[in-house]
Amino acid sequence: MTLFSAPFVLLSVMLPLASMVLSCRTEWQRGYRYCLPLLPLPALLLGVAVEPGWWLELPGLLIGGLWGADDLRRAFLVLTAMLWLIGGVFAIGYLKDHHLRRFCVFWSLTLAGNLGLIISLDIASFYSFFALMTFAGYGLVVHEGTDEANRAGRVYLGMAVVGEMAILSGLLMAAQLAGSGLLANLPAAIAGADRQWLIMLLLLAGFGVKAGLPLLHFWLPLAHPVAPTPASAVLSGAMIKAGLLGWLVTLPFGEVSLPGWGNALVILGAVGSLGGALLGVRQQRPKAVLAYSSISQMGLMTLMVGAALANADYAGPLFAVMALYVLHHGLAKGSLFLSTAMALPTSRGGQWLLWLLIALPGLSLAGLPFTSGAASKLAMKELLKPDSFGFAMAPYLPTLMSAGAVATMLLVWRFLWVQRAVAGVGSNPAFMWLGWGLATASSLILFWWLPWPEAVPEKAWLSAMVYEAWSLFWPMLLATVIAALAWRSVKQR
Amino acid sequence: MSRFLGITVLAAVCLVFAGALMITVWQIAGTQAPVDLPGLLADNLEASGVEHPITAVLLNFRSYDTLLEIGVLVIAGIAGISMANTASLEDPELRTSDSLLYALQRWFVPLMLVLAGYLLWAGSDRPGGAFQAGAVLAASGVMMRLGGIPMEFLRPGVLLRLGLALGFSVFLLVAVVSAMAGDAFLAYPDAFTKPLILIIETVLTFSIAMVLLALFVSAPVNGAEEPEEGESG
Amino acid sequence: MTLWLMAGLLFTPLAWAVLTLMVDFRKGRLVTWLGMAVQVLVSLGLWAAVASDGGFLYLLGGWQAPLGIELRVDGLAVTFVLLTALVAAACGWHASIYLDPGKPWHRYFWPLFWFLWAGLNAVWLGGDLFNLYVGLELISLAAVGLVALGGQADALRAAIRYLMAALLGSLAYLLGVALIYGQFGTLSLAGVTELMNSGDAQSGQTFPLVLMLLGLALKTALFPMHGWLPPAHGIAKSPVSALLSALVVKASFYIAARLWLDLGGELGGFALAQLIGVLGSLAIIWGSWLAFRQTKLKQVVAYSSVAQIGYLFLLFPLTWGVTEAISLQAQQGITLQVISHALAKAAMFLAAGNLIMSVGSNRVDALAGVSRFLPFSLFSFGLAGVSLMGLPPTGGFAAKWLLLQASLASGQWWWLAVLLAGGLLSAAYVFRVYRASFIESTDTDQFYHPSRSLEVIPMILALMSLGLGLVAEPVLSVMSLPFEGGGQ
Amino acid sequence: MTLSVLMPVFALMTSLLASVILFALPEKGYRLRTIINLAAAILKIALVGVMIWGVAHGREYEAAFTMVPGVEFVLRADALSMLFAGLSALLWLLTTIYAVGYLEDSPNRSRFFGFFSLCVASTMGIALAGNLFTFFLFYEMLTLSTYPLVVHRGTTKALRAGRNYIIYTLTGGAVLLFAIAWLHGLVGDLRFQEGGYFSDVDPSLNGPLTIIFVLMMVGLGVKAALVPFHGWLPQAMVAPAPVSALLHAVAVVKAGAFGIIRVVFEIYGLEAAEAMGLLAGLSVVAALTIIYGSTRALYQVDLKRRLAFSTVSQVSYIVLGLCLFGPLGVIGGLVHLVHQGIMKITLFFCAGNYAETLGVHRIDELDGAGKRMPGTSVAFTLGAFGMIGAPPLAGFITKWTMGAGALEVGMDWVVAVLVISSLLNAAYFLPILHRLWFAEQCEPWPHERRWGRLETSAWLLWPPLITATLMVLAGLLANVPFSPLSWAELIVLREVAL
Amino acid sequence: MTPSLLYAFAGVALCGIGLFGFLRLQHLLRKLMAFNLIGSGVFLVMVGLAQRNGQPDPVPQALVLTGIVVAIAATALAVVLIRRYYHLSGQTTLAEPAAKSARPKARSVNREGAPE
Repeated sequence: MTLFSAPFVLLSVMLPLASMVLSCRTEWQRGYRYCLPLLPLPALLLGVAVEPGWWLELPGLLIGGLWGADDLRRAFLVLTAMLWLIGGVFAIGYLKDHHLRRFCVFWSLTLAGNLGLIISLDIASFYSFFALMTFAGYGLVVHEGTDEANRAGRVYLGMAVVGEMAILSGLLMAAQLAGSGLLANLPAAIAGADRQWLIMLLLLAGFGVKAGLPLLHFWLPLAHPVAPTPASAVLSGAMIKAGLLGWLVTLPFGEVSLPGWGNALVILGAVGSLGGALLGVRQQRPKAVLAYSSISQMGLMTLMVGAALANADYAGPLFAVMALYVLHHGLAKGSLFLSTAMALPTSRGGQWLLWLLIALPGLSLAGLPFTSGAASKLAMKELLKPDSFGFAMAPYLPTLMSAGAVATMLLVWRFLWVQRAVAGVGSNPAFMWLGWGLATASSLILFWWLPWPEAVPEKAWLSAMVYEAWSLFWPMLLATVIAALAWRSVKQR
Repeated sequence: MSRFLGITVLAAVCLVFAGALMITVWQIAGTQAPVDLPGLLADNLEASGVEHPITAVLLNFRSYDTLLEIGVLVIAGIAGISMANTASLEDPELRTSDSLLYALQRWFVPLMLVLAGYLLWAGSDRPGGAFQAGAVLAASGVMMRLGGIPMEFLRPGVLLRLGLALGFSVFLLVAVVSAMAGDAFLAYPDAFTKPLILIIETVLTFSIAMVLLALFVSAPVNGAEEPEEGESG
Repeated sequence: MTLWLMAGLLFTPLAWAVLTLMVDFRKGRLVTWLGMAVQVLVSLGLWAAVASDGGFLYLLGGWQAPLGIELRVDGLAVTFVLLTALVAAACGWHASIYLDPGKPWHRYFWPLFWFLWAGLNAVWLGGDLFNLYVGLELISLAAVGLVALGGQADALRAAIRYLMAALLGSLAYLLGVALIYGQFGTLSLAGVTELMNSGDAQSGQTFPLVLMLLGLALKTALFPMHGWLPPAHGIAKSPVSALLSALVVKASFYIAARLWLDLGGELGGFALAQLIGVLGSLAIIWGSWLAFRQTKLKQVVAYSSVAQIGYLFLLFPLTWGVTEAISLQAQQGITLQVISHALAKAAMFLAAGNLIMSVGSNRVDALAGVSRFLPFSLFSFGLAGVSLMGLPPTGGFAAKWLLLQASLASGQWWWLAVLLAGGLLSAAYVFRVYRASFIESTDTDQFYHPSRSLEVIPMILALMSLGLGLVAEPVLSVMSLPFEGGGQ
Repeated sequence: MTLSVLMPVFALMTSLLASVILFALPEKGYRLRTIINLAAAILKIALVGVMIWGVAHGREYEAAFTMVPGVEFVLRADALSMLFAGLSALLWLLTTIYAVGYLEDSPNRSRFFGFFSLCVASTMGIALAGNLFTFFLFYEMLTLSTYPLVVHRGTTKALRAGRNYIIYTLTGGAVLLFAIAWLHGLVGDLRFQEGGYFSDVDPSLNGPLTIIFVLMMVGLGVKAALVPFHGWLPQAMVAPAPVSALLHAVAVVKAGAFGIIRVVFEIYGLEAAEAMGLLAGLSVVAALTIIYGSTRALYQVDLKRRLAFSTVSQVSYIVLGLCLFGPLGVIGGLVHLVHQGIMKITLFFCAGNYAETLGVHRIDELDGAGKRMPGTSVAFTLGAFGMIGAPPLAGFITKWTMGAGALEVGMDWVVAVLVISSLLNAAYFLPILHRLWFAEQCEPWPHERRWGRLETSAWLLWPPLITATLMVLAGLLANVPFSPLSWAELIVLREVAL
Repeated sequence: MTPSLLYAFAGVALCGIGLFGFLRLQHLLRKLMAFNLIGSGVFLVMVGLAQRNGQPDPVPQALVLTGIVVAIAATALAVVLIRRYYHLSGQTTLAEPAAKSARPKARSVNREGAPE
């Protein structure tokens, strides 16, 4: 608790905002880029070092502010802060002088929004930060200023605004029922609402835009590839998770079992997970493939959300698993996105090493044993046993998860394939090496030392992985076979 | 056609007006006036200082009317001379060298002056008075003017203006002096009623004659023009 | 004390008329300033005396009413006397600077001016029907003389037209007086009223009243008998126009209103009252419309007078056959309208004179760009216009408000539409002038700048008109006397 | 006692006297004029501040005298009036600063500032008016004193706009006068009073009262730019930017809205108005206006015109809020009075800056202006987001409170209106922002002026920055005492008597 | 029907005729004569009506005297004005000359803006 104090909490959110002062004067702008990695540092410390359960009251803020973190939020906070930090490091090396100041400002703004929404416990702050992140994110998306970027930005913004409005209406209705401005009171209120379906629909759709829910995902494969690479990384790794967090903190988990909604979400998740992969493998650009991969991964998480919604009893543990999964996916996806910008070293050995390091987070996504992916997948499997859930789609969950793993693996192969086609050979700035290295390292190694959610089932992970290796491995193998066949057929043609 | 119609309508309007007036007069004539003003007048005639009731009304009971009336005359005079040619009275067209007129004038002017004096004097107890006298006086002036007698004093100047204002000023002074004495405006002190009225009558006669004459003489042949506002050159 | 004041009030204008007749314009100006100071002080004193002690009857020559002439010195009369003093003094002051002393005929301005003033006072105070006639003639002739003063053909045409209308009106009035005298045997208005109310006399005739009202309406330029007014007011010198519009037309209306209030209840009728009201309304609409159409600045203001006079005639329907309270309200409204219009219109004409003087043209179009040079006069013009529009907080608004209330309370709601429409229409012509002045034109840099005092005078008047709405209640409390039958 | 009488009078007089002095000043007295302007504005803020403090602590400020028989002139400071008075006093100062910079080197400044102060005096009078009559007095005064400002430029376009403005507003004023007079005739002189007068009115009066209400709404709706009486507002945008900023964004339209608030709350009483079914109609009109204004704004290419239509839409939020017949809705409406003012004035300041510094009037000329004028553009961005209702800016507080209010009373469709309006707002504001920040400048600015190091004159730059900051603070610190929201809550607690 | 009433009726007739003339006639001097005719009618009515008791009533007679003076003053003023008007414009009626409507415009255009 040493680090926890009101100024520090405020600092962790406000530092990015405060940093915008640097944009005021031309002389300071050069230094601004070097500050980027520092901005999420307090938040990272807050996430790592402070035990969850703290809260901070800000009565004057908006309509009464309350900030704090619980187990779930801590995981999100850690992920977000880390990812932005890594992105920041990478950005130092990546950025050209083109509209540098503007990029830094929007970076800071988006970062502030992203961090703030995680530690907000009241509706107004949460929504404020959410909106801040959304709108500022536009600046990152269209940064390059190409026609493609502008088009992507337009779609992004249009859908985001509609989503915001859906969220606003949903929150408004829920808050009205709850008679409170705190997020914590919403689930109960929604659970007992007359027009539960409308509120849920609005919230699901609203956050779904951000989370890339199927049919609401159109902006995602457009926006993620056109953004500068560090921005893509945080977009796909951290910001996309904000939608998920929105669901988790507003929907009536644990209050009431809603099998109907559960079924629907599971189906949606399945569609997302498989459909994303299906579309993803046809992409020509590595970042587009990764974007679809994100959709696919979010589909898996949607699936879990559906399960949690369907059965109130499992909501708690599922949350923890989801948090873990988020952590894992965020780091891995961040690393993958960053690697798209890396130029290959000239030496053959170095190339192989690099390819390996690029591939590893991808394989981790697919659940390679002894990776973060494996840990998350195992935890997930542990919970999603068909017999313990009492809703229609429950029996198909393991199958779907395996299918998801296959799909993921396919996407990873596809990514490597197209990445190989476009990757250039040359030298990278030191900060890019550092950023990418950090990302890969945290995805592969640091993950294990990060504070996991408390409710994740305790396990001897190493032995469990050995034990479960096959079950983790066969989808990957299957996917590899399919990929190889596909490759051959393409080659023959 | 429309002209004829217009006349018809106009005539009809006038007839209606006259008819209505007629009816009203007829109806009023049939009633008895509730206030007996002549009786009241007769009762107060003693105090008025003059014997003739009309003069009493004019110069005592309703002397304010008369004061203002003279004011009206003076205004007319002023307005008249404001249009006069300032340089000269010589207006050749108005001069006649008719010998008959000249002869008449020699006979009549003195006679008329005497008549005027008489009228003025008679005013106190029988029909007559300042206005009548002034009118006769003015008529004699007109005659002299037509006859070509110069009458320099009629040239717009301080003399003419003094003459115009004399009667009015005296009247006004009497009025205000009486007010100064603590009475109402125009209330003559009892002792001086008659002489005061006489004085007023006399100067009024003079002034009335002046005004009428001045109006006759003012020939609108003023060359200088004042342009309308905003259209100046 | 009041006797002295009265004597001073009656004496001063007449005496100064004579005095100024003796001297030329420049000296007359000095003399006049003194006279105006005296007259304003006397009027103020009299007003204060009446305000504190109440009204009284002043017996001229010491003779009582049927025989002699009584002056009715009540709250309303002294208020108007004071108003006259203020407006006339302002106009006189303005004229003393505005008029060109080099023109020989201007020496006659001062006597005529003072006679006009005397005539106005005579009318405000007059309680005798015939005396009022003489007073009216005094005013009319002096006014005609002022219009014609040094004028050329157009001015003379206007003056003659004015004179003819005034004379015909006076005669109609006189005929009515003759008939009244024939019936009642007295000329005192109070006496006639008393006789009529006591019921001793046979019921009176409506025709004399109609005749008198007709004559007075002609002199007041009620629609459709307004034809003489705009040329006369438009062509006269600005201070003269101001006097004519502000005060002269009010004199005949004042008599008409007094007649109506004293005799109208008995002799008038609903139809007559409504007819007059309708004519007044038409005057408002038509006059405003014509004012809007004029191309010359002073014609705009003159036609505006036609319209504003229309408001006054709403007094007739709003006081006939209604309760005391409503009648009082209407009377107060009309009184305020008279006062505020007098102040505003005088301000407007004087300001218009300044504007014309600066741009050297009488046309509205010529005002383009003047707002840069003459904001003061323009502002006065605008303020006066605000009062004419009846917008708060001006006296015009207070008047309109009272009239609105009266028409609502009396159930004659149709006047509401007239009042509101009239306000909008007057806005139309005022803003037309204003608009012209805002046009930025590049080539009009030749402006003659009138002296400061010329600009100050209309401003003072306009501000008074503006402030009247704020102090309407104390003013009305002083002048509410006559209508309650006081004075005896 | 005397102080409590004098305070509202002083508050009114500061700008009135300033206007008189300014008229009298010669055109060349540049420095003196600025000093007088600023001094008066600061003095006014101080006075209003004192009054706000006093009102918060339950003190009464009232000055009254009888004007016309039966009618009083009342100046009174209550919580509601302080809301408006505070807003206008604060914005007067900023706009004066801005105007000093904006009108540098332009002709007729004496006239401009004179009328400008007069306008503010009228606004203050409207805020402090204690009864309908007094309100009307200042309402019309506002109309008149604004006209010279609208036609200030003297161009044909300006004159036409001025004419339309005056036709609209004077006609509205006449209708309002008619209604007020009628009401006065029915029930006498009514002071504004909490809870209104007609909660237990004789049913036979319902008919006239309904008509009067409609008439009043028409009369006030003209200034509040309710559809279909909004026509003057976009045209009036030809006026100089400070005028558009303060008057059309704040004073004039707010005067109408404020009047509606007064009439509904303190003459009719919210409950009575609801019971007579008056609010339902009004809310529909307001909703239509919101949607219509936003839709029209979408199609404007002129920046100020777009902002004007946005104003049309936004002002109706206030009206809509109080139609919601519940504390939250009313709070939302009231707080928007202030919020919209701050936000819109920011936007207009910025539009003025673009016009003055770059000569840019059309939206498609704005490409890349963010780089050239970052400060202004930041302010503009904040203002735009505030308008959209993006949190945590002021506009969000409004929308949130109002939405909650609507749900509270079961008028869910209002939320739909809010959402649609926000979407439309986003649709017409976000493209501008895109142009500002992300589009590359392709052709030179139409008419650029340089001011050394700063992007524009400091007089022009600071006001929008300050208002933008205020707007952020108004949203961010909405729950702090004396924030607009808290004050609106105080008003509802004290005066609306719900 | 007393003889004095006859005067009154004669006055009524004069008023009617005079009014017709006043409204109908264009020539200013004739108009003025018509005015005087009305005036005389009015005076007759005044004197005639009041005399119905048999004995003459001096008050209206005095009034008429005053009235006559006023009428004379007015007439004289009118004549002076009319003469001068004739002198300046050559017209004897109030009708605006036909060319008049076009003239002021042209002239004001010429002289517009010239300082006084």
